[in-house]
Amino acid sequence: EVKVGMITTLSGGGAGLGIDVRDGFMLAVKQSGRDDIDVVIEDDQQKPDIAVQLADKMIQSEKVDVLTGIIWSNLAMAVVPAAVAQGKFYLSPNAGPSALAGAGCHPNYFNVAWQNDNLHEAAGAYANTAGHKNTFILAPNYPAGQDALTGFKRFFKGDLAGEIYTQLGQTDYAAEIAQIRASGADSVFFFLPGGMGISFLKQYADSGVGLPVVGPAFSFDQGILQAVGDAALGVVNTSQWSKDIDNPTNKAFVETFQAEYGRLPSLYASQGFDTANLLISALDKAAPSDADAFRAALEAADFSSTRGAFRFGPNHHPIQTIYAREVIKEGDVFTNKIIGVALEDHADAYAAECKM
Amino acid sequence: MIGERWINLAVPLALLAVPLYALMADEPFTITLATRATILALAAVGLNIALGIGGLVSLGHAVFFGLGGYAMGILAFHAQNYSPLEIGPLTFAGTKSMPVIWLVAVIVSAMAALLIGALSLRTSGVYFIMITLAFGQMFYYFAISWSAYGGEDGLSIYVRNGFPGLNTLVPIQFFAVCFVVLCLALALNAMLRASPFGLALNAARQVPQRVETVGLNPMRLKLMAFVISGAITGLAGALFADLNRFVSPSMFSWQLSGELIILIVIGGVGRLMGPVVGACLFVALEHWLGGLTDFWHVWLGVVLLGIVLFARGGVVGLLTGKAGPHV
Amino acid sequence: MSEPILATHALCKSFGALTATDDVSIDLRAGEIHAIIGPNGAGKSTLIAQICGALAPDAGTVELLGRDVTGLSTQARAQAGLARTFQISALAMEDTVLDNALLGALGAAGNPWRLWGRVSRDAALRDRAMAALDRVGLADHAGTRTADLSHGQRRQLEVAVALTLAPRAFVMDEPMAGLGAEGSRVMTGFLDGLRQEAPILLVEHDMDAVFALADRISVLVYGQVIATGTVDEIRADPAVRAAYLGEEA
Amino acid sequence: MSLVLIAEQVLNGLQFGVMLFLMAAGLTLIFGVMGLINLAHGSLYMVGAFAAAAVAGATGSFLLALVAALAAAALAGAIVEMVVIRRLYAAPHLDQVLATFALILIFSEGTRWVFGSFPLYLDIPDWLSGPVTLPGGIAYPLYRLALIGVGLAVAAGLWWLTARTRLGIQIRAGENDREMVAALGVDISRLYTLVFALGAGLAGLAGALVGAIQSVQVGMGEPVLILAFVVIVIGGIGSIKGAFIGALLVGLTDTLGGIFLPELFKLFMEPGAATQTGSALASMAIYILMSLVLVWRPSGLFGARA
Amino acid sequence: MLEVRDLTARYGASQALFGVDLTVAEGQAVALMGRNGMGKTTTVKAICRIIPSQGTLTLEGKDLHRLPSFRVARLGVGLVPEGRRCFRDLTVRENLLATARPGDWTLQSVTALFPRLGERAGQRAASLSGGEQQMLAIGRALMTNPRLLILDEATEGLAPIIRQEIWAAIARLRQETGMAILLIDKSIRELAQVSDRAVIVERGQTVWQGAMSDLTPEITERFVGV
Ligand SMILES: Nc1ncnc2c1ncn2[C@@H]1O[C@H](COP(=O)(O)OP(=O)(O)OP(=O)(O)O)[C@@H](O)[C@H]1O
Ligand SMILES: Nc1ncnc2c1ncn2[C@@H]1O[C@H](COP(=O)(O)OP(=O)(O)OP(=O)(O)O)[C@@H](O)[C@H]1O
Ligand SMILES: [Mg+2]
Ligand SMILES: [Mg+2]
Repeated sequence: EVKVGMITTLSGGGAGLGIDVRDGFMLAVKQSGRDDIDVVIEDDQQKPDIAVQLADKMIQSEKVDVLTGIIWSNLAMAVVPAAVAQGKFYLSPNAGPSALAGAGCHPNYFNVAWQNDNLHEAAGAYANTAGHKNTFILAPNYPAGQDALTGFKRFFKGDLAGEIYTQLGQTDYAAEIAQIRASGADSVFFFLPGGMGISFLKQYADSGVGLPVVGPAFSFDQGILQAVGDAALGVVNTSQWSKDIDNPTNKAFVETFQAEYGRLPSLYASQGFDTANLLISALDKAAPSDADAFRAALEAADFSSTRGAFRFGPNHHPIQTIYAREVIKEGDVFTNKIIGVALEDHADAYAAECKM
Repeated sequence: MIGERWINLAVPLALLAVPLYALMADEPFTITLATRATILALAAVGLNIALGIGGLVSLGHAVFFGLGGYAMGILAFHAQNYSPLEIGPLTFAGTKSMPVIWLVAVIVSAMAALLIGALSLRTSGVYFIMITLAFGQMFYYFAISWSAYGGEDGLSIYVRNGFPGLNTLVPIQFFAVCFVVLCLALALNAMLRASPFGLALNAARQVPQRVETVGLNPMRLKLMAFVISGAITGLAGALFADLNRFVSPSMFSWQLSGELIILIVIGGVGRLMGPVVGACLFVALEHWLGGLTDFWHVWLGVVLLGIVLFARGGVVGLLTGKAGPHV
Repeated sequence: MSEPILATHALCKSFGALTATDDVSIDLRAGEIHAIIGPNGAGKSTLIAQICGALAPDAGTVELLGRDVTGLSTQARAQAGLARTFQISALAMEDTVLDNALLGALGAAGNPWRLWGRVSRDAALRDRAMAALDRVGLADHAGTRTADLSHGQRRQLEVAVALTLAPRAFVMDEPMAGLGAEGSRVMTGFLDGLRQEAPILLVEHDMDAVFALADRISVLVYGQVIATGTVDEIRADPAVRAAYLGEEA
Repeated sequence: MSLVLIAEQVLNGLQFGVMLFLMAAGLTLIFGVMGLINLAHGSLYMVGAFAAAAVAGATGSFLLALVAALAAAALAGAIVEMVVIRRLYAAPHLDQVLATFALILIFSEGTRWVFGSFPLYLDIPDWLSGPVTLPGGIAYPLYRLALIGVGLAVAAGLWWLTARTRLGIQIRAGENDREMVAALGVDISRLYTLVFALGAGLAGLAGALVGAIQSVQVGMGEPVLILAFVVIVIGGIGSIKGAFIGALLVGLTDTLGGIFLPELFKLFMEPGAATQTGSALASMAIYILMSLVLVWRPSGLFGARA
Repeated sequence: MLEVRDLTARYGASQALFGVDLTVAEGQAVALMGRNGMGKTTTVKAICRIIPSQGTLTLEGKDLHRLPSFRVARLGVGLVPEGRRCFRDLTVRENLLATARPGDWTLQSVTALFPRLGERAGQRAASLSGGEQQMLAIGRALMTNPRLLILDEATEGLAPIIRQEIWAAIARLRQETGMAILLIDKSIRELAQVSDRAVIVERGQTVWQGAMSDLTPEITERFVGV
C-alpha cells in the first residue's frame, strides 16, 4: 500500500490544467490494475499558501509517501523544497523551475515533464531551422516569462527585432502588436500561457500583421486550442508530446483517454499519465520506504512513455526529444500535427550546477 | 441570545481546545489549520482596529501582511545563505530568530502604514478603499518583478525560524506562539476600544466634524489607528510566512486584502471576536467544503450569502442579537 | 467697554458669483448674548463656519481673546476656547449619550492619545460629562443610544457637548431648531444663565427666544450687516422689518 | 520610434480607454447611482461573454450573440437584485461587499460547472474582422474602431439617461434618500431592479464585445473589475463624464507606460534589465496615477461629494 | 379621509407608539401636537408606511397597511419630512421634478410661491441654506399634487417673514384647493390660526383630540407645556 498525495489546481481559471493532470494520472493508475495505490487529491486553488498547507496535511496527517500534481512554478517552489527536505519524494507532472534543476536540485525530486526553459529553447532552435533571422520576442514579466525569453535566446541565432515584457494577466495587446508591426521583424516568438495567449493570438490574427509565429505548446494545447480557433491555424509550436507521436503507448493512451473522459487528451494529461507510469514502474521494483532503492528505481525510468524514449539526466530532469508541431483543423476540431524535430535528446541547461 | 462577554471568553477557549484535542488524537494537520486560522485572525484583528473602530475600510492591508512576510523571508533568506543584507551603505546580518524578525516586521509595517495612511487619509469612503488598493497593487507588482527575492516564485525558507526556549517545528509549539500573540493583540484591541483614544476614534468614524469642534484632530486619530492596525497585520504576516516557511507576492494580492475584510464581516464588524470567529469559520469551511466537490466554491458562496442575509452584524451579531457599527 | 472675546474683521466669502458674507465685522463681549438674525440664506451659517474654522474666508480676520486665529484649524480654535453647536445635529449616533459628552470632556482635557484605561472609569472625565448632561436635563438618558433620542433631545445633547468644553465663547447655530414650545422655553432659560459663564454668539430664527435673550442683535441681509443694536432698536428698524421680521413683534 | 507609430500607440491607448469605459459603464451606473459596491460586476461581464460564446456557437450570428449577452446578463442582474441586493440597501456597505464576493464565487464556479474548465470560443464576425487603413497610413483593426463607436454611444446614452431623463433624476434622488423617494411616490424597488439590470446588461455587452478579442474563460471578470473600479474612482464616483475621462486616462497611461517606460530606462540601463524594470513600473503605472489623482483631488476628477 | 385608530409602532426593540387615534376629514387641517419625543414624527412615518406599524390605518377606506410607501404617496399623501431631507446631490430644479406628478402645482406655481427657489434653480440642494432647503422640501411635496399634505415641522428654521408667508400660503392652500393638511409645528399660535382640529399625543398615545376652539390654555399647558 502506497499513499500518493496529489496537490493540483481544480478550481478557478487554471483548473483545466490540473484536471487534465489528474485525469491522466488516474487513468494510468486504473490501467495498471493495482489497488494498492491510494491517491489523495486536493485542490490548491492556485494559491501558494494553500498548497503549502495541503502538503503539510498530506505529510503530517495522511502520511503520504510520494507527492505530485503541482501545475505552477511558484507553487512548486513553495512546496517542493520543504517536502523533499522531509524525506518525501516529489514527482513533478508539470512545473520545472530552474532553481530546482540547478543548485537547488534534490535526490528526491524528479521532474517528469520538462525543465521550464526546454520548450522555449526548442522554439529558438526551430526558428533557426525555419530560417528566421530577425525575431520579435515577448513574455509576461515574471520569472517563468523571463526564463522563457532567456531559453529562446539561448538557442536562437538570429537577431532580435524587439524584446518586450508584458504585464502578467494582460488582456489587450494592441500596443505590442503595433510595435511588432513597426519593428521590421520577420517572425514572432511569444510565451503567454493561458488566457493571455488566447487574447494575443486572436488580436494578432485580426491585426493583419501576418508574420510567422512560434511559441511553446502551452498556448496551443488541446484544451485551449478550440478557444483560439482559426487564429491559431498554421502556427508552429514546440512540445515534447503530441497526440500523433507514433508509438503504441501513445496510441493506446489517446484512445483510452478519449474513451474514458470523452475528450482528446492534452499535453498535461500526457504528463500526468507518464508521471503515474513512472511511479508504478518504480513501485514494481521497490517500496518508497526503502528510499535508496526506490530512488534508483525512479532514476531508471523503466516505463514506456507516451513520448517514446524517456530518460532522466543527472539532475532528475528529462532528456527528451522536443518536436515542432503545427496547428491544423481535423474536421471541426483544432489540433496539432508534428512537422519535425526541434531538438533531439535535449537536456536542460542547469544540470551542470546540480550537485547530488 | 448570548452576552458578548461570554463570546469573548468562549471563542479563544474554543480555538485553544481544537489543537489540544488534535494533539491527543494525533492529527497534526488540524493543528496546522488552527494555526492558520489563528494567524489570519491576528491579521484581521489588526485590520479591525482601523476598520471596526476607525471606519477605515482598507483594501490594502495585504501590504502590511506582505511586508511582515517579506521581513521574515528576507532576513531568514540571508541567514540561510550566510550572505549579509545590504541596504545602501549599511549591512545587516540575516537572522532566524522570531523575536527579531517580529520587531522588524512591526517596525517596517508601521512605517509603511504611516506613509500610506498619511496619503490615503486625505480621501474617505470608497476613495479610501481604492487608494489603499492602489498601494497594495503597487507593492504586489513590485514584488512580482523583484527578482532578487524570487519575484513571482517567492522565497522558500527551509527551516522554520526559532523562538528562544521552544522548538517551533513542533506544530503545537508554533501554534502556542501564534495563539499567545493573538491573545495579546485581542487584549490590546479590547483595551484600545475602551480607552480615551478608542472613544475619540469611534467618534471620528461617525462624526469627524464633531471631533474637530471639541478640539481633537480626527485625521491624526485615524492615522494612529491605521499605524497600529498595520503593525499588527504586519506581525501576522511574519507569522504566516513562518507557518508556510514561504513568502511570495500573493501575500500582497488584493484578494488577500479582500479576504481579511471578509473574515471581519463574517465574524462581525467592530466586534472584538469578530475576526477570530470569521477566520475560524472561513478556514473550517474552506477545509470541509474543499473535500466535498470540485465545485465547492459555489457552496462556500452560498454559505457566505446566508451569513450576510440572515446574520446582521455577522456571526457574533447573530449570537448576541445586536447589529454592529455601521461601516 | 471690555475687550471683545470674539471678533470678526471684514470677513468676506463668496461662492462663485454669490457673496455669502460681505465685509462682516461683529464682536462678542464678555457676559453677553449677541444674536445674529437674518433671512434664510443671508450667510449666517457661512459666517459661523468661518468663525469656527470650517471654511476659510476670502478676506478678513477672526480674533479670539485678542489673538488672530484666522489661520488656525477648527480644532486649534476649539482648544483656544471656542465651542460650537451645529444647525443639524452632529453626534455619534451609535454611541450612548454619555459617550458623546465624554468626547467633549476628552477634548477639553486635550489628550486623546491615552491608549489604556477605561474612559468610563476616568472620574474626572465622567464627572465633567455627567455635569454637562445634568445641566441640559439629559442625565437620566446617559446610557441611551443617541440614535434613540428624539430630535429635541439631540439638540439638548448638542449643547451639552459644547458645555463640557467649558469654553470662553459659544457659537450656536439655531439651538432652538426642532425644539417644541416647551423645549424652547427651557432652552431659553438655560441659555440665559449660561451667558455668565461665557458669552454666546447666537444664530436663531425663534424670535421669542432672540428677543428674550439677546443683549445685542446684528441683522445680516445678503451677507451684509445692515443693523446692530438692542432688541428695541432692532424691532423698530423698518429695514429689518421689511427684510426679516415682517409684521411680527 | 516613428511618429506614425506614436500616433498609432496613442490611438491604441484611447481605444483601450474606450474599452475600459465600456467595462466600467455598468459599474458606474450601479455604483455611482445606487451607491452599491458590486464586486460581482465582473461576474456579470463573464456571464455576458459566456452567453455570447454559447449563442454564437449555436447560431453563428454575432449580433444574436450580443443580444443574448445583454439579455442573459440583464436577467442575471435582475435576479441577483431581487433575491440578494434588495435586502442589502439599508445594510452597511461591507455587507454588500461580502454578499457580492459570495456571488463571485457562485457565478465563477457555477459557470465552470456548466461550461467546463476550458476557455470558450468567441470570435470577431467576418464583416468586422481585419484591419482598415486610416489616414496617415495606420493599419487599424476595424473591430477596434467599432468598439470605440459602441463605447462612445454608450457614454452618450448613459449621460443622457442620468442627467436628462426624469428616470435618471429619480435614480440619483434615490441614492441620496431612498426612503424619501419612495415616500414621495416612486416605486424605488422596481427602479433599482431596472437600474441593476441595465448595469448588468451593459457589463454583459462589454463582456461579449471584449470577449471576442480576448479569452472567454472563468475568472475573466476579476481583473476587469479592478480596472473598472480604478477608472470610476479616478473620474469621480457617480460621474459618467468622469468615468469616461478616467477610462481614457487609464488607457493612455497603461498603453504608453508599457511602451515608453522600458525605452526610458534603456537610456541609462542595459537593455534586459531596463525592459524588466520599465515594465515592472509600467504595471504599477495606473495605480500610481490613481493615487496621485486622489491625493490631489480626494474625490476624483469630477467627484461631486467632498 | 384619513383614519388612524389604535396605531402602534416600534423601532427595533423599543416601542414608540402605543395607540394613536387621529382622523383627518376631507379639506380639514389637523394639528398634531405634543412635547418633544412623544411620537408625532413616528405617527407620520407610520402613515406614510416608512416604518411598519399595527392598528387601523385607512385613507378613504383603503387599508394603507397593505400598501408600500410609494402607493400611499400616489393615493395623494404628500410629505414634508422632519429635517427637510432634500436630495443633496440634485439641483433645486431636479429636486422639484424628481417626484412631480401632474396637477395644479407646477414648477411655475411653486417658484411663484417661493421665488428664492427660482433664483437657486441650478444649485445643488446640499449647498442651500437651511431655510432654502425647507422651502424646497415644501415645494417638492406640493409638486406631487397631494390631497393630503403632511407638514412635519415645516417652518423650522425659517425667518419670521418667510414663516408668515408659509402660514399664509397654507391658509390660501386650504381656501383655494381644499387640500387636507396634517400639521406638526411648535408654534401653537399659528397652528391655532390655520387648523380646524387638534390631536395631542403623549408618550405614543393620543391623549386629547377635538376642535381647535376647544383647546384651552389649560390643556396645552398640561400636554405641550405652554
Ligand atoms: N458650498 C456652497 N456653494 C455654493 N453656495 C453656497 C454654499 N454654501 C452656502 N451657499 C449659499 O450661501 C448662502 C448663505 O448660506 P448660509 O447657509 O450661510 O445661510 P444662513 O444665513 O445660515 O441661512 P439659514 O438661516 O436658512 O440657515 C445661501 O444662499 C447658500 O445657498
Ligand atoms: N430611529 C429611531 N430609533 C429608535 N427610536 C427612535 C427613533 N426615532 C425616534 N425614536 C424614539 O421614538 C420616540 C418618538 O419619537 P418621535 O420622533 O416620533 O417624536 P416627536 O414627537 O416627533 O418629537 P420631536 O418633537 O422632538 O420631533 C422618541 O422617544 C424617540 O426616542
Ligand atoms: Mg443656517
Ligand atoms: Mg418629530
